[in-house]
Amino acid sequence: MQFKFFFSEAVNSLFKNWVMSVAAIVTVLVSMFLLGIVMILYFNVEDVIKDLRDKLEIEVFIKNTATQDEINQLGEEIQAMPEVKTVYFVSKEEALDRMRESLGENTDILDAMSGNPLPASYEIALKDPEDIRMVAERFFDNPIVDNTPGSDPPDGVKYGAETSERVLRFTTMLLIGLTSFVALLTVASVLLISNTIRLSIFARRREIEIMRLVGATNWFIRWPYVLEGIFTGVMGATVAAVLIILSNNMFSNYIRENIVWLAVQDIPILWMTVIVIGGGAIVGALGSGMALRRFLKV
Amino acid sequence: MQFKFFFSEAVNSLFKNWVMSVAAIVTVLVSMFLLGIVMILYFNVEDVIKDLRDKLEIEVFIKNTATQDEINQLGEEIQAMPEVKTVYFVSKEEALDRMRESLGENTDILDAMSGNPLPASYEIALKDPEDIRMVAERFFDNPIVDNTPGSDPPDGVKYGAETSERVLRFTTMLLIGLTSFVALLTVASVLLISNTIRLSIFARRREIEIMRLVGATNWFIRWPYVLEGIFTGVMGATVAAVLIILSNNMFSNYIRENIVWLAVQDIPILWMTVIVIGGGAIVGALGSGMALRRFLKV
Amino acid sequence: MIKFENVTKHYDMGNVGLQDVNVHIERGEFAFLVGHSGSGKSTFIRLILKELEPNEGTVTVAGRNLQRMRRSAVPYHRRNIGCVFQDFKLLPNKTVADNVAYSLRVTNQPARAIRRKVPEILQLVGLGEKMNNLPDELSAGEQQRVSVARAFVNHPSLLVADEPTGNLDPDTSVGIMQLLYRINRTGTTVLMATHDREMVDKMRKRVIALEGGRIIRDEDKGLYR
Amino acid sequence: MIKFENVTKHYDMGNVGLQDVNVHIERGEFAFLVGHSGSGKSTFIRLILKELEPNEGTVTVAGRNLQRMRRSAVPYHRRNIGCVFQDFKLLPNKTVADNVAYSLRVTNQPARAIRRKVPEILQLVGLGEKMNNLPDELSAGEQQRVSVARAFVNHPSLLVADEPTGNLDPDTSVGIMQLLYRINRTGTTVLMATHDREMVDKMRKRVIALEGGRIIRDEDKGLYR
Ligand SMILES: Nc1ncnc2c1ncn2[C@@H]1O[C@H](COP(=O)(O)OP(=O)(O)OP(=O)(O)O)[C@@H](O)[C@H]1O
Ligand SMILES: Nc1ncnc2c1ncn2[C@@H]1O[C@H](COP(=O)(O)OP(=O)(O)OP(=O)(O)O)[C@@H](O)[C@H]1O
Ligand SMILES: [Mg+2]
Ligand SMILES: [Mg+2]
Repeated sequence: MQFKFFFSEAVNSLFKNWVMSVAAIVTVLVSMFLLGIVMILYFNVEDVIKDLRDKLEIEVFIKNTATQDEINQLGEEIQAMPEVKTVYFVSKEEALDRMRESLGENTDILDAMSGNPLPASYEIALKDPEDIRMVAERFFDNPIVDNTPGSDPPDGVKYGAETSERVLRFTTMLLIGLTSFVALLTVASVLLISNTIRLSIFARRREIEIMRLVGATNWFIRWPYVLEGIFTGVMGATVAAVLIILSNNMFSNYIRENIVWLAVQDIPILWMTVIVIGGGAIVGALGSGMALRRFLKV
Repeated sequence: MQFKFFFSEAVNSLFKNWVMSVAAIVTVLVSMFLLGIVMILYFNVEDVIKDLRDKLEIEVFIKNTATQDEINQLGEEIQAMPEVKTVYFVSKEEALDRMRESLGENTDILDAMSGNPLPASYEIALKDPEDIRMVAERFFDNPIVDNTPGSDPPDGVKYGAETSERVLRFTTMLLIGLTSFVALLTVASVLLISNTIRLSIFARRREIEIMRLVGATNWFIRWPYVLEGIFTGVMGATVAAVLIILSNNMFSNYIRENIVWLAVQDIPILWMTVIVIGGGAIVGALGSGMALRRFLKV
Repeated sequence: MIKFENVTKHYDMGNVGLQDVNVHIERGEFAFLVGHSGSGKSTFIRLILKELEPNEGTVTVAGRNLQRMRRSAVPYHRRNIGCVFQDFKLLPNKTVADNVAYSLRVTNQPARAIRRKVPEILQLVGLGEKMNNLPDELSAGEQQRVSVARAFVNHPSLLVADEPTGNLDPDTSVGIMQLLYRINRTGTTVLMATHDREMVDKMRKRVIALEGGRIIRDEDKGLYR
Repeated sequence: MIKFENVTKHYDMGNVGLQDVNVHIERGEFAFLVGHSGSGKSTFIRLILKELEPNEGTVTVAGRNLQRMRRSAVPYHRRNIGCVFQDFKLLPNKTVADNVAYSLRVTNQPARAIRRKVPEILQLVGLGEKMNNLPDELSAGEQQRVSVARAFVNHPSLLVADEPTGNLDPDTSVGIMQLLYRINRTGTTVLMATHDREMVDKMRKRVIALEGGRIIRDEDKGLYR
């Protein structure tokens, strides 16, 4: 192993074939940058989606006829369910307060009401929102739960049947879609980068042929090219990482200033950088290695 | 002009340098495919956003003390405003019906109400949702409009102040974001494609030098390469277009089956195809042309 | 036909190509360019083709000052010169026939004429059988003969040949020399850089000898020495 | 040292490279390979290097049957052969010195030895001044001499040279021939394909003549004819 020689060969080659080096670096840069941007998007959307899903909850309305014991017992049963994350009891009074609040100044309606017709309820948040239908169904036949018979799903157990299905499906699809896009982009990046590296090695096939003819072993030929591929990958990826970080900062600042309510996920920047640069190095090395196979006839 | 010769030169070159041709075609294919997918996304999101924005409307609640004449006059005034697209009058009865409907089976509240406390209102849709605040403000001082003084924005004129601002900002940002991404991807595609073509011409610089030395004019040299670039672009783009159409169909079928309520925009497929293929041809031609400049020293 | 006036060509790295060269080759002449390896013969020829620019002095070919020639006129200038390159300079992706045809195509000759002339000239250099081979599939001497054929096919008024027989055996060399001689007899000016002592001594034509980029000898009916 | 047994090499397109060749070159011999352009000399040499595989027959070099040699052993085989290529085969992105050094580097020689040997051998072929030029910046003859230097530098036990003086003037050629002769005297087997009649006739060594891929003559102390 003549590491110093291979190293200087790789560096020289980068400079001597600068047209091809620049082309390859630009390709790495562009594809990695795209990938990074989409990954940031992915992180953010994933976060928003999690938020959204966490907000899906079951409301169990309790008949006015239920006794305090029955209510407490139901609460304990709910608490004991393994799928349940949190339970919150809304008394009749709290329900009325909430309604008043939501009506704002238009309290004419409430003033016109006699007494408090609103039922008490349990608000249940689940560990996994996908279980929402299953858990909700457990209350359909409960005697103290205010189920309006015949309607399906029973109105007494509110779990936003339609809405939650929509939200679940939509977010699932969004996640699948985004994940596929990230996967697609990853494949595309690898394809584009190894493509460019292949071209740049193809352009030097005579050189490789000569090296073979003067008695260089395959690994002796390969090392400098693989190192060159790694350098190319690292250089492109480093610039890409810098650009990604800059755009992420710009982007999240913009959102923080303009859309205060939208949570901006703090991306694990260090990890991203490591992954992007490491990925660049690996793709560069593999790209060179694969491209060489053809000319080394291994 | 020896078109036949140039044509056969270009075709031969495509086959003889098939490694480089495949590389270039793959690059066109991949970048154009990505671009197409993102453009489809763009179309769909743009559509959803339009829908969402169109749903933003102003509700003008009318005091119970207003006379029918005053109400009619207000209606005409609204109709006359240039920003207004449609106006819809909601009578007190319709308001009650709507409330009853939205409450579902929980009509206890309504039963508890005496008479009809709900006000009549005008629902106004605007041509450009961005004008919503401006238009809404015109009603703040109107004597027959039920403005609760002191509250800001007045409750009588409902235009979802906070919500509409949010929706407007969010959608605007989404549009800007997506548009920038499409622009970014377009630039990236052009960069990647011309990069690959530049490399493949760089690999043949000796060939070009020889042509110059035996007395070929610059255009005589250039034509076959430019044609080759066009063919490369068209081939890559055609495959990309086919893949885009296929994925679009799959994608929209999936959505139609799974998420019935989400409108799937029918993409103007023909136009997309024309644009993608035309774009491929242009980028191919320009890529070759630019790459040659260096070696033709023009 | 060819006039060098005080021509100096220095390469980067301080390599001397030509140094203060003055020479005049008349229309219809046959001249040999001789000299040691690295003495500047190829540099001389590349200046005629305007492949290089001199640092000083002017090169005039067929009455036209190359240093004042517009860039767009260069291809037309080169079409009037048939050139055999020392490293052949064949287009690697074209068959032998297409390589030769290319220099007819650039002058927009009709396809009929091309189909007639190309096999004719290839026969002449003994490559009738290899018309459809690629340059890579030829021996070095065969490639050299393709380069020779390409230089002839256009019937240029000036023929410059850089070592056109370096990779040829004596018999084949004589054949090529006879061809050059015949072409010269039809009025074409011929300038040939060569190391072939036998040939030069036999032909007794004008000999221009270079050494270190300078002309050290210029004799009519000279010998290689 | 070199043994061809019933070797036939046909290229695609029906071109005949070699046809039923039987020849044996002993260790320490000096042999010329002559023949017309396209007669199969380079094919012969490329078979020795295992750059090509014969269609039939076997090539044995230094006692090893090349057709049975494992792929991974080929580089080691080639290191024992110094080869001057007809088209030089220099690495275009390396300076003259680095080109020569490369064939030392592949054998893992220490940097000190490389720094000593390379200038020495380049001086020997008259390129002491051009060490740091790229091949593109050299005249054809100079490139050829770099190829010669690279073949020598390793002190191989077999030296094959494909027309090593094709681009050299007679004086320089003589210098190179003397070098080859000296090397042969130290025990190295030398096989040289050439068109240089003068040289062959002066040296009076073994001459193997090819024609159309067949050996038509094989004489000790022969002439070019
Ligand atoms: N591109 C270049 N850059 C730098 N130096 C060069 C270049 N081309 C040639 N030279 C140098 O210029 C000198 C003359 O070269 P030229 O090719 O004209 O020689 P030549 O007479 O043709 O030699 P040969 O007989 O070997 O072909 C040589 O010393 C060579 O090293
Ligand atoms: N790669 C190839 N494909 C097809 N035919 C080839 C190939 N290489 C050589 N040939 C043919 O094989 C024959 C012998 O070629 P070779 O190169 O051995 O000749 P040579 O004796 O070296 O000639 P020269 O003196 O011109 O170098 C020639 O007719 C040539 O056309
Ligand atoms: Mg020369
Ligand atoms: Mg040969």
